[in-house]
Amino acid sequence: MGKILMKGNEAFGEGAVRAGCRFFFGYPITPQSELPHYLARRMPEVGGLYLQAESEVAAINMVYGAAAAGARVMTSSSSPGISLMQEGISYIACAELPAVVVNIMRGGPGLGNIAPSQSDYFQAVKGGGHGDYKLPVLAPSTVQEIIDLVELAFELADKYRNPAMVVGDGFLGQMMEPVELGPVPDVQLPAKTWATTGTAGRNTRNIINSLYIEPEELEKVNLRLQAKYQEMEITEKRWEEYRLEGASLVLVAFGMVARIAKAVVDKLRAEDIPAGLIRPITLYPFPDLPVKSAAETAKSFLVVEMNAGQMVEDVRLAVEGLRPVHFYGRTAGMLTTVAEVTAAAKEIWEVLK
Amino acid sequence: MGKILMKGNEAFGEGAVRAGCRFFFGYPITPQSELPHYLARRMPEVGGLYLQAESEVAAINMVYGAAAAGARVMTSSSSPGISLMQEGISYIACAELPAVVVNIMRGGPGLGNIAPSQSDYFQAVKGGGHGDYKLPVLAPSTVQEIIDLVELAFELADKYRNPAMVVGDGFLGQMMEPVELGPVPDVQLPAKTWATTGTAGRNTRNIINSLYIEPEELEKVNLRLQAKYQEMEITEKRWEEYRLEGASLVLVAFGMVARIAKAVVDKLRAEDIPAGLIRPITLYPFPDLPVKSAAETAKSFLVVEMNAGQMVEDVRLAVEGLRPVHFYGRTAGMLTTVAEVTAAAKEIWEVLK
Amino acid sequence: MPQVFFDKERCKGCELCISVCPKKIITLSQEINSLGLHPAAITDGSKCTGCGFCFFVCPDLVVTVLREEETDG
Amino acid sequence: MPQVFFDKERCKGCELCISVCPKKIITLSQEINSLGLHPAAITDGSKCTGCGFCFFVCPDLVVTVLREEETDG
Amino acid sequence: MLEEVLLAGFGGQGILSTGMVLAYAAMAEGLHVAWIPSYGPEMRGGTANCGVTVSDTPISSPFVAEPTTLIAMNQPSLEKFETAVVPGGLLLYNASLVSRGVTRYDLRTLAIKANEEAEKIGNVRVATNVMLGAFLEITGVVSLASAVKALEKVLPAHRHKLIPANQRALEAGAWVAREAGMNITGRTTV
Amino acid sequence: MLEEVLLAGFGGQGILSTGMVLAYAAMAEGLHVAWIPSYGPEMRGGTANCGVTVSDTPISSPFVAEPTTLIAMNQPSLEKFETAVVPGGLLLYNASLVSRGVTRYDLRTLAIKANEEAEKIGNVRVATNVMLGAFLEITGVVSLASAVKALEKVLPAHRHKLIPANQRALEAGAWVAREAGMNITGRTTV
Amino acid sequence: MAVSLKRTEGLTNKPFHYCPGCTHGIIHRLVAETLVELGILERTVGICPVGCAVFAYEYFNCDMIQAAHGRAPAVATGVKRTLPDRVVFTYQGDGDLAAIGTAEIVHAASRGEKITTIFVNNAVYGMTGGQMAPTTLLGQKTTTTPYGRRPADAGFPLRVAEMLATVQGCAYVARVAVNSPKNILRAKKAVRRAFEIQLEGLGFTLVEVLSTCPTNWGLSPPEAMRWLEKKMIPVYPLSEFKVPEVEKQC
Amino acid sequence: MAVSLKRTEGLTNKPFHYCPGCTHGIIHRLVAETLVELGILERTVGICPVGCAVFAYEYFNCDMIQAAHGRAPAVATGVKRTLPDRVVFTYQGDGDLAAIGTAEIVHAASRGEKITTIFVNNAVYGMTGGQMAPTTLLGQKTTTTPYGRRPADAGFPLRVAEMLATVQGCAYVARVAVNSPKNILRAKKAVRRAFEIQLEGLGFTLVEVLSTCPTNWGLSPPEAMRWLEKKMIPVYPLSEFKVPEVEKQC
Ligand SMILES: Cc1ncc(C[n+]2csc(CCOP(=O)(O)OP(=O)(O)O)c2C)c(N)n1
Ligand SMILES: Cc1ncc(C[n+]2csc(CCOP(=O)(O)OP(=O)(O)O)c2C)c(N)n1
Ligand code: SF4
Ligand code: SF4
Ligand code: SF4
Ligand code: SF4
Ligand code: SF4
Ligand code: SF4
Ligand SMILES: [Mg+2]
Ligand SMILES: [Mg+2]
Repeated sequence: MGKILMKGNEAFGEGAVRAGCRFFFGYPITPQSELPHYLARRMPEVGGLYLQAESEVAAINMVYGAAAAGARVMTSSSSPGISLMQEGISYIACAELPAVVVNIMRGGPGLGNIAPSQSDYFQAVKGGGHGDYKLPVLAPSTVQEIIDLVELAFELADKYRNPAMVVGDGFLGQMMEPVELGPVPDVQLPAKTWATTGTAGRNTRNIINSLYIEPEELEKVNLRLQAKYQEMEITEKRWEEYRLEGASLVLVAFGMVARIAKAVVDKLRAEDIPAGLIRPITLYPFPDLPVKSAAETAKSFLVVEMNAGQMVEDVRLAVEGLRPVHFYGRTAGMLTTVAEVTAAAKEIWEVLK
Repeated sequence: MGKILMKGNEAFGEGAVRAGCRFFFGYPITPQSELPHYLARRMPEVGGLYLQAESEVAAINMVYGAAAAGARVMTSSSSPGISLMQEGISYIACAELPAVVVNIMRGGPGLGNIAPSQSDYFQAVKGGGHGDYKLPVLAPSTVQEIIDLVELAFELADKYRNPAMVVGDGFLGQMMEPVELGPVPDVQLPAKTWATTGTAGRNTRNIINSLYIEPEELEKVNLRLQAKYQEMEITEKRWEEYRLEGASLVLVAFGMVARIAKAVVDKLRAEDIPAGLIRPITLYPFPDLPVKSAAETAKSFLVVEMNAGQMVEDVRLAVEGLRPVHFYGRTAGMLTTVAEVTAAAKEIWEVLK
Repeated sequence: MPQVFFDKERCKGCELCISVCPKKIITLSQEINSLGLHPAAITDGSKCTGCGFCFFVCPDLVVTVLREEETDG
Repeated sequence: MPQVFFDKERCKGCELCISVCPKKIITLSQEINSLGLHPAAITDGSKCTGCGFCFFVCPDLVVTVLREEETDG
Repeated sequence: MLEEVLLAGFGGQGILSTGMVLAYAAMAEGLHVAWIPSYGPEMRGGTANCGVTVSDTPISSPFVAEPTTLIAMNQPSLEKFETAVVPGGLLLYNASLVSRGVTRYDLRTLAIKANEEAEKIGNVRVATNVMLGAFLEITGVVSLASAVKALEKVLPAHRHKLIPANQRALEAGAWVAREAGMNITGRTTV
Repeated sequence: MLEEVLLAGFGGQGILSTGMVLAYAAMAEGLHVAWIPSYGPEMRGGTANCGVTVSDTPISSPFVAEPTTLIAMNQPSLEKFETAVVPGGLLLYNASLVSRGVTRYDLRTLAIKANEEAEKIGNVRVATNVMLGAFLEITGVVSLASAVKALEKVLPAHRHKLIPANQRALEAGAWVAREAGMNITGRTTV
Repeated sequence: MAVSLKRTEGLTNKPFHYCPGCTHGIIHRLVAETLVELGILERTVGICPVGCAVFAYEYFNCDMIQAAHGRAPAVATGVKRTLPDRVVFTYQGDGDLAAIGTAEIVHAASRGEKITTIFVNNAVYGMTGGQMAPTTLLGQKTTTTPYGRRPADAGFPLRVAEMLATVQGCAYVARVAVNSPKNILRAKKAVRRAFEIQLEGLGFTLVEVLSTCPTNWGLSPPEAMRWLEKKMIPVYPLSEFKVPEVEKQC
Repeated sequence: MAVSLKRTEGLTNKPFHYCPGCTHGIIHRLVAETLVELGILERTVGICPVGCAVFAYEYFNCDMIQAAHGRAPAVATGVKRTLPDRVVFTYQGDGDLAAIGTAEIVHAASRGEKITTIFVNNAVYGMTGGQMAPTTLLGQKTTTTPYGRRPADAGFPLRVAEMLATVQGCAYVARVAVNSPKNILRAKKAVRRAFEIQLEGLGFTLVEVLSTCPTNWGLSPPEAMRWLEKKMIPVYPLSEFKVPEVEKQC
């Protein structure tokens, strides 16, 4: 097919189709609407289902049902809608069902606005819902990467029998970039012997459940979940390093902001300031390894986010006081521009050098 | 009235009544049911309203409405129900309304069980809902302290025009202890000139809102919110120190677990192991000061929680790598007993000494 | 002749069967089952009409009734 | 005689008033208002019956109608 | 003084309210006290137990993980908690519903046919108070009179007519303990 | 080569799709490209603008905060974005809807009565493509032919009948730019 | 005597942000005029939804609260219970009320909350770009029913007034339309009746108003009015579905 | 020929955890027998609620899913859309379905989801300790209406069957009771009819079953049966409120 120009939101949809996802349940919300619009048209073309739920609460529980029945299934929303899904996500995590949730974050809190934002980082990685659970959280920064990471999200979800999340911001959803699309692959989904599909042909009943009334039982479940998360922390950390060689000032940024940060690094390097960038691709598990090893040689960190400072805590936890960790952020959809971030970086550099 | 024996859950209710709260909206859930039962009987006695909502989502939005109309208002629930309130809490924070939310945490994730737990720490302090907002989060550890902290929660809510949360676990809710209750005070609520009560007698319209479609506007709101949070971080950190003098091994624990930790400290001290305890009373703002100053003299920290390790991150952020921070926790309602924690502490001590 | 059996270990002694038996031939026995409850029992099986009322109302699957099918069933 | 006024700066040129005027005396003017739209205007005010239809359907509070009350109002 | 009492049995035996009687009585006598139930699944029935801590200094942990006294009202409770009692602690069990008996011989143990005692009084539901009476007689943690007064607080007004029966239960338990001798070190059945 | 073009105007002027025409054409010529709209409030109407980045190396930031070229389709857009253009950058504005003119004299500026040009072609909605034609003529970022081909991609099938009009708009813009001379350094009105 | 039809002081001077010909504006006027005519404007608190009417707090000339999507009836409950002598209304779209807010509206009705709900049914999600609403007609094309609404995938139009009329706490439920001067006058009467019944304390009141969305229907405003009449009214008949018992008897 | 009334293989051997005399057990039996009689047990997926029936996955002898409180119809939708040839049912209490789950049940009905809902109305929240449900009768004392349910605070009983019968996607809605052998037999017929209509693919089906909660009503099981008959049925009349069009005609 060659390259085509695609909107980020549509790429989330096409990525799902290419990952073999044939079931989508969602509820409209800006700035992710092109995603359901795309799938409402696209799913019937591939024999799949687009179903508009009566709410985000219903949508996430439809996802729970479809996942229980063995489907590769996705939902998507934006910040307030994702807040409404927290109980359901916690259930899916405890019942150990694979599913993918997309959050195209917008300005908050409250109704806020529809401008791009990254202010649901904590919600995504620390567990916005109740209980000790974690989701692999992936943060693409280009339209092409959306396609790739949506596919990865489905794989991780199946591998760990755990919901996975892909996050973007309104800009990533709205922008268009070329993507390389081959023919739609014929995805062979892994067999799901645990799915509730009716007992026919089986001599056991399958049960999907998150109730364990005896603490001893529920603790076992929690230990199993924690073991999974530890396994993820060993196996699944992903990040991109950009011009880190000899970097004294290390920027850390994810998603669209990482692209701004790259431009900043280029600008700084052009002025002979040895800057580099670590771009977490998985927000959970957080790639602390490159941060820790950068902390050994770099002099200072600058975390850039479109929020009031969230991932910066994970960076601080990784740096463990070894180096100063600075933060630059704008909230509410105000863009952190190349010029602003460059200025912030230079200020730090002035003190450092 | 002298001392009476009271259930923790009832103390939450009586504390609210004594704080001048006359409006309660809630939805039943174990293990906090005695709270609504108590208020269903008690509110009519003091001319107040107990209203059972159709869901937790409705309850938190009724709270939003009552707070907008100027009421001192409370809701309560337990973990899954609190997850459902996340959108509403984010709205209340953005609209800057005072209200109190009680979470009697139970074993999670999912439906989990009804056993006591502390596994909603992250949700409470990092923001389970979308956007950059914070709640003062108070964690009583005795029934008497419930009464006091519920009152404080209402004061903080009004002072900052911000929702406040009081958290406990199932045991705190179910246990009985003596409380000292004077006559019900005649609370004078602060005037709320911003409340939407009808324009009569005013020449401006009052509007309660969390929509700021222009990023510039919403950023202003966010900056105002962040300034409030900074003010809270300066003014509102509260904690208890127990036998910290000369403590080489510092335990950190909150709520009911802190009582176990106290017994552990006593046991260790009795065996000449210099242990002490920091008990955060405010979980947000987290009392990093005592942790930081303890980090200068203590050799090691042991954080004890009834979860898989949540507050430990805030302790680590405060300790900044200066000392090892250990964690001992049980999940799913499994009690961290005095014996277990003592054993864990001794193991650490063996290495330290 | 119809026959009726009670699985006493499942019985919770709720007395619903007693309240509907048209022949009043069910009582709670003095015995105690493993649930610590007095289970239902038949006093005079020969009076049983096989109407099945006890079966229908029993919430705990205690009762079995064997009977002949009605002629025009 | 009834009088009708259009606040042209509020008019969005939706033509709803035009579609209901029984006298067909409303059109969009050639003029452009500050919204960049052609506002509605009256062609022949003398024909206006003061029926108020234009007022009722206008979603943007553009229209004012002055009229005598009916005798048995 | 620190007494950590675990009362265990099944729902309907009045475990929780007997624990409260102890707690109220101790509070009335100026002691520190905490009462904590193990609350069960979101449904009726099943087991019931509660821990009561009584102390002359403030109570840190209110959890009764290693009781100084276990009052076991039936077989499963005895089996479940017997091993948790501190060495040298006190074990009172309801011999009416315990068939197999105890396995620990380092405890001061008293078996009381509490159901029978209660049925003598005319109400099997006061059995747990029989046990409490014995406990008070043996330990003297609070006076029997305080416990009797506490009944008023624990029983709702419309149940105050049951106070005499409960009082008799307390007294019967105390009598049994007295009869069995105060320094019980082995197994004794009355 | 790095061109960062900001197209700005109001909804209905075809700002977004003209930006897409540029993006598609550049992609077809093998260049790196990113198209990003400023998306407005959750409702109809209002302003519309989009940034198109075209580069021969991978694009890091796709945001056009400091455009190398501004195409301003009305007065408010000109006022809002004029100051953002990089020094020495290119400014094309729609003189049909701009009355006050420009305030920066360090830009290469071309004023085009795009609405009039478009009305000549018979469709005022092609005005923004007039501007694009001029832009392409001046900068040569991509060929006019590529832009014409891109129309097929951007316009939905049922609007392909509008391709000729849009093509004429592109050509008209190019002609205007040619007529105005390629190296425009001051203000020129055609 | 000279009377005039003119802008009501129940509305601020702020021009509506609605699309040209969108009948949200007409409905705003009817509500605002009623508040003024009943002399209750300054003791009214209005709740606006998430939907195209989200900015209604800028238009209604009284105290206003912006509620989370679908939760206006819960917010209104909080207000009315706190201030029982105030007049409280919610203004909600069909996505807001009939989809995400179904539980809240049913239970506000069932509790007999003494509030008035103005329910704007335009058969589509206006604000978010024309997606299917629960009220979308069969066959109707929207951005999420690109092939037309098909019952097999997307179910049937939900008749809210009929449904709520079965709920005991409901004192008044009517469906009106704003597609013609005549219907607009009738709509006004229903709105007024609803507020009067609120003032009488008889229970929950709701007026469902069939409204247009020319933008997302892809029609000119006058065409949209005709579409409403020809397509919507047959599916959503205009009627009073519930009136207080006393009135029924006379 | 000897026939017998005996335990159905539609249920496992696990004894129910329900209180003595709780009619949840009867309703379980009716559903399980129906699944066996229709020969669909091994292609059925059941969804249990949060409520006393939360453990129903231990009893129904088929694949089972435990759903979040109130969300069983959404979960069922996910299952049925994924596996359209399977039989899907939800089993829900009145807190679960008629309070927190109102939106989900209304919209499963409105979409005409081809599932069967068994709605157990016992006028109370059983599991959590006897709080008021939307279906609690006026005057009824519960742990959250200690002075009896008063409409002014707590609203009116919600009649779910009547309400859902107005919803187009609904193919079958009936209310039955399990307070006597006769009513139990009728209830069985309704349950069977509902599953048959699901198999025919005609739309959403729901059977509301009036059930007892002796524990929280504070009555002995036989008293509870009488209370159901005397107090509940007058408020919740037994009837078929909706049957498929075809049947109506003949
Ligand atoms: C929780 C949540 N979900 C979704 C949205 C997005 N959203 C905004 S308005 C709207 C629907 C508007 O439709 P309707 O209620 O019919 O009002 P209209 O615009 O048609 O008047 C939606 C889904 C949101 N803001 N919050
Ligand atoms: C989100 C959430 N809210 C509340 C609860 C607590 N809860 C458990 S069961 C139940 C109600 C049960 O009542 P009903 O549905 O009538 O079932 P019954 O027990 O009467 O059969 C509630 C409120 C919960 N588990 N999850
Ligand atoms: S079958 Fe009928 S007659 Fe026989 S025991 Fe049962 S209820 Fe009585
Ligand atoms: S109805 Fe069943 S459980 Fe109840 S007493 Fe009779 S046999 Fe026992
Ligand atoms: S009042 Fe009637 S006749 Fe006069 S302009 Fe308006 S619609 Fe036409
Ligand atoms: S109805 Fe109003 S807005 Fe529309 S054209 Fe007429 S005057 Fe203008
Ligand atoms: S989108 Fe539709 S409902 Fe919204 S303002 Fe425009 S026409 Fe009205
Ligand atoms: S609490 Fe009520 S509904 Fe629940 S099992 Fe007991 S009797 Fe049945
Ligand atoms: Mg709408
Ligand atoms: Mg119930």
